[in-house]
Amino acid sequence: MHTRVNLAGVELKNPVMTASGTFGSGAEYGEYVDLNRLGAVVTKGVANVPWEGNPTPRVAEVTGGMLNAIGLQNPGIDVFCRRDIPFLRQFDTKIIVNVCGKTESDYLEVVERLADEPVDLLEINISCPNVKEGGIAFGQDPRAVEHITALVKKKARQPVIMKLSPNVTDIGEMARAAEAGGADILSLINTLTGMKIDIHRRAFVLANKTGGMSGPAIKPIALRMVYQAAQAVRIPIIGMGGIVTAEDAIEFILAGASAVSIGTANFMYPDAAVRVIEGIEAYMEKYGVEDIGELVGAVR
Amino acid sequence: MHTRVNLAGVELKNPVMTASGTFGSGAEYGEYVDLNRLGAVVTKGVANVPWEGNPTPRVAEVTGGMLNAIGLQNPGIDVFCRRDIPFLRQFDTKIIVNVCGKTESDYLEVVERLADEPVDLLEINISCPNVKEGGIAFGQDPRAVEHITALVKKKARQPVIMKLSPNVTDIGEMARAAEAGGADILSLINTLTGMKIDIHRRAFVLANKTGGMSGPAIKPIALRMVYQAAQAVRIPIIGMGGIVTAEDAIEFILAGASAVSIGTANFMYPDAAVRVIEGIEAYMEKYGVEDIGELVGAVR
Amino acid sequence: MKRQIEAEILSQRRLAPEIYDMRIEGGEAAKDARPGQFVTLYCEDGARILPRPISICEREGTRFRLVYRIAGAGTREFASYGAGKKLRMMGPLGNGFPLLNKRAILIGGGIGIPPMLELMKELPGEKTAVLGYRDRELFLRDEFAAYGPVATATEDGSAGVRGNVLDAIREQGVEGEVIYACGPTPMLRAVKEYALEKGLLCYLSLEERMACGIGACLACVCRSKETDEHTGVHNKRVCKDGPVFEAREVEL
Amino acid sequence: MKRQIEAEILSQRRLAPEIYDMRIEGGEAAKDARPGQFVTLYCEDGARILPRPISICEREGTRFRLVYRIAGAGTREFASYGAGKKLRMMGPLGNGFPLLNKRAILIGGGIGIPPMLELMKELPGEKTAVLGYRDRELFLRDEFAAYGPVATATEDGSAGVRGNVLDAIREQGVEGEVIYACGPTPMLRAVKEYALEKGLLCYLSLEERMACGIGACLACVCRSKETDEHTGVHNKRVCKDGPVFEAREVEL
Repeated sequence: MHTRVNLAGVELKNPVMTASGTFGSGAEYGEYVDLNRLGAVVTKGVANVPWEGNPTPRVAEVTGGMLNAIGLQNPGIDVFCRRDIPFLRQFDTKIIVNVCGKTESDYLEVVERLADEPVDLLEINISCPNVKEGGIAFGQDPRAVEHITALVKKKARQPVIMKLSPNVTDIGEMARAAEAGGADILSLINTLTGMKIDIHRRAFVLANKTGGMSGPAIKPIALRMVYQAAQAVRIPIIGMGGIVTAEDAIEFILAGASAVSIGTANFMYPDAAVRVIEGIEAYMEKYGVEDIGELVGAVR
Repeated sequence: MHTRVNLAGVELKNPVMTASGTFGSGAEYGEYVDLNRLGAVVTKGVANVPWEGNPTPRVAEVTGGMLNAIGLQNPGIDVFCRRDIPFLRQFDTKIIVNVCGKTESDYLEVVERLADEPVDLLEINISCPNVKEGGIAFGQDPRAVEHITALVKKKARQPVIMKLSPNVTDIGEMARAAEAGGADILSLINTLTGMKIDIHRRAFVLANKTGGMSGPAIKPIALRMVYQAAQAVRIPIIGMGGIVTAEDAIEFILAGASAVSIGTANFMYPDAAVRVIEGIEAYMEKYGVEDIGELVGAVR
Repeated sequence: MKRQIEAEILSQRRLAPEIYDMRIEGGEAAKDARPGQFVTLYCEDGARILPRPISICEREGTRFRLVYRIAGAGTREFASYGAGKKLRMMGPLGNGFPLLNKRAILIGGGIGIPPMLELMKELPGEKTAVLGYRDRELFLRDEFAAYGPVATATEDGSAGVRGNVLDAIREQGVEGEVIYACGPTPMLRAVKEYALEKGLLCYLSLEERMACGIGACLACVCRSKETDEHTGVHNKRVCKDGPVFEAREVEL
Repeated sequence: MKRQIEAEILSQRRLAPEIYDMRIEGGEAAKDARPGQFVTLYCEDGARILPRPISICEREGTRFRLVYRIAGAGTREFASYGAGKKLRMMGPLGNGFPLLNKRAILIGGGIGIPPMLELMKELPGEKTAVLGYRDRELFLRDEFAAYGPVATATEDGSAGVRGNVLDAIREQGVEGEVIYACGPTPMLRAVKEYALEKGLLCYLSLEERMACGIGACLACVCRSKETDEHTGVHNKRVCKDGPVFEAREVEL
């Protein structure tokens, strides 16, 4: 029995990784969970220069989930390369760097800067709903998706994951656009844009007015989109959106995801990713699944 | 202090109605709640002829919500006019008929059939995700939305509510399209398309594979869309999506809804709508709000 | 006007692995309960919004006895509560079994056994219970025996006849004029076939995923032979028109 | 390796309207707790997914005393539990107050009062507590008095000085070399201003909406005067770099 998965030539020991933005660069959660157990760590988005992010409050709880509008605060690629990559290199796990930008050249600058760094995969975040420029603007139009994908692919030395926004009419169309642009892998879903109002103060709860919704509440929507994307393209998919348990993760795998990311669940259980890995192994044992690949897309 | 609202010339005693499909035509819930208390009853969708709907299972629970794929089962407009309208006429509440169809002419046939019936408003369902033809196909393209709206408006004797789908990239664009087509009122959101998989049977939980997600889990998304739609158009909006309590309802009103619908919450508390009405009154009293109109769109 | 009540749990105990026996105060409405009806219980956990339909096993005065299986997180939540806890509840709901003065065979399979107990008590005529279990965890069997003969089948042969309820009927020569049955759909399908073959009147209690529980949402329909008067199509509502149907009315 | 534990509630009682006093077993990790740190408690209700940060009021051995206000459904859930109930918990988290051997003024406002109690116990030097309440519900005040003088302010004037904590300090001539404060942001802002004006060293415990509670998600940042070493921008993480900051470090 084995849980190895191959994503565009990169072999992960298991299909479980952390969703960008929920796990920093691993240093904080590394105190609570053995990073060597993870298939990969996906870092918080990093830009060419430091970003201050949005004013607070940046988070709010909602039924079965949360809203966030961090605004991609990050220390910039220099600090990231100096501090976070060496930190992650200490562990036997793959390194996936989430790349964000406000303009095309922002993205490309980070991608080029990472060319000679020992990172395994790049995840291009064209779907953050919480920044005014860039982010989601690149992710809601199929032509823009194909265009930015092609630009990134021209510069990237590592295989490229395009992270898709769920705030679209037709996720299959977006998936096909990324594939047409040359994406090696897709990841979805990013957060769904949501809002919360404080009726007593008569004001938005988040300083940014809207925020990205994540957590168990969005799982059915994420699962549907992963299924639709898997029907639309041939490249592998990293599924995410509300995964807390191994059962959740297996749903995504059966729907067509080759790997899964654990996001908001880290805030609920700091060892959520390891629990998911162990649960997947138990499921495979129970049902005599030799190779986790047998499960990918098995429900259609 | 008063809670009266005027929707396209129709005055409701309060802004609280029932969401289509969750309340039948009122007969069953009428055993649990005084229909005279409601601002309006919105009926389950009715087509020109009886529809059998989808195979079962038709519903599944998800975190903080549910999926349904009823498939607009309905007895057809003849039975509806003979049985349901006379039933509802017994009560001091407004009657809003939800109209569904597979083709343009299906919709128009129902609209024309209702022309001389004592119903107050028509709600045109162009956003049901659970039927193969019609439904959402009309609701995800702005040109189609404007076109069907204009066709319906030409035939309708009652003011027309266009019910919008949340499964779109830009809800503001859809709202403007309906307004351009002549809609008198908008209602949103219909359900978000979701999925659930049984990992032990390795099969979709719903016979229809996907279903429409509703309930508290979707409230933040619904609220954001109501806000965006309210910013985009001048016509009144009926807000819905996960409203359970008066606090929820007031959030929607503050975001720009002139009225609200109680849907899945009816399954949680059969008297949910009346609880919401009473809670809104208590809120208005507490904060000295004389006219509920003062609250509409007060947060922006 | 009917209403959702805050019902107090009077006692709860485990009857068998995953099978729980709850007594709950049903209020005035409980007095009208008929065998074969059900109640809906609501979770306290805000992540679980839909009511859980649970068949009525017995009713004494205003009190219900509910015997149910842990089938998921919701019923697991119910099983965690002891006396004094209050849960939102609606019911009795549904139509229930008709009480005919005929020689009756009462067939229960698995968690379809509990609702047959109240029926066993209330049926006026001669009656035999046929109970199908998975194994030797023969919950409630002795209680049926107080009201008439009981034939038992177990899947693993650890008690009674090895096999299903029809095997028990045939092997033990159980006879009657009317069948009442509740259990998994494959069992109901076989029972219906048996009844048609023998020319017996037959009432089946169906199960289907529900949302509202009162007939409004049209989630829990079954295929009906004739166009249904309410729905205008070949669908009947399990929660409202059922859960009990004359076998020939419905397609399984 | 640190971990989230299943912490058993040892006792719980209501101290004042909406103010609860919970003792909870913190395990080995609790032994390292410092005044001003906090724990995160997790709801059992699946609709509420985020941890609730709660300041440590006292710590004895491996046991925490948590005094908290019901601020929403999550803390209401906690308040409903009695002894024996287990809740998921992490902590102690955050940095805590530095224990300086200087004449200290400990300022607590409202639900910012509880964390000052452990500090009052542990500070080695001369110390005065200044506690600001809404009204005559003077929870914990008598317990502070065991460790030093206490000045009291109430908004409605029903006890001590009418007004806020600074009114009490001025009116009662409270003096010191260092200020430690926890309370609502307007209070902290005023305290910071007062400290700068008087040239006093000043440590403030900040509050901000959190998600992870351990410094990973960057939800609970505050504006820092200097570029923060970790974040690379003018933001510090309240949960990890704080909640206690030297007043001049942060913009309020």
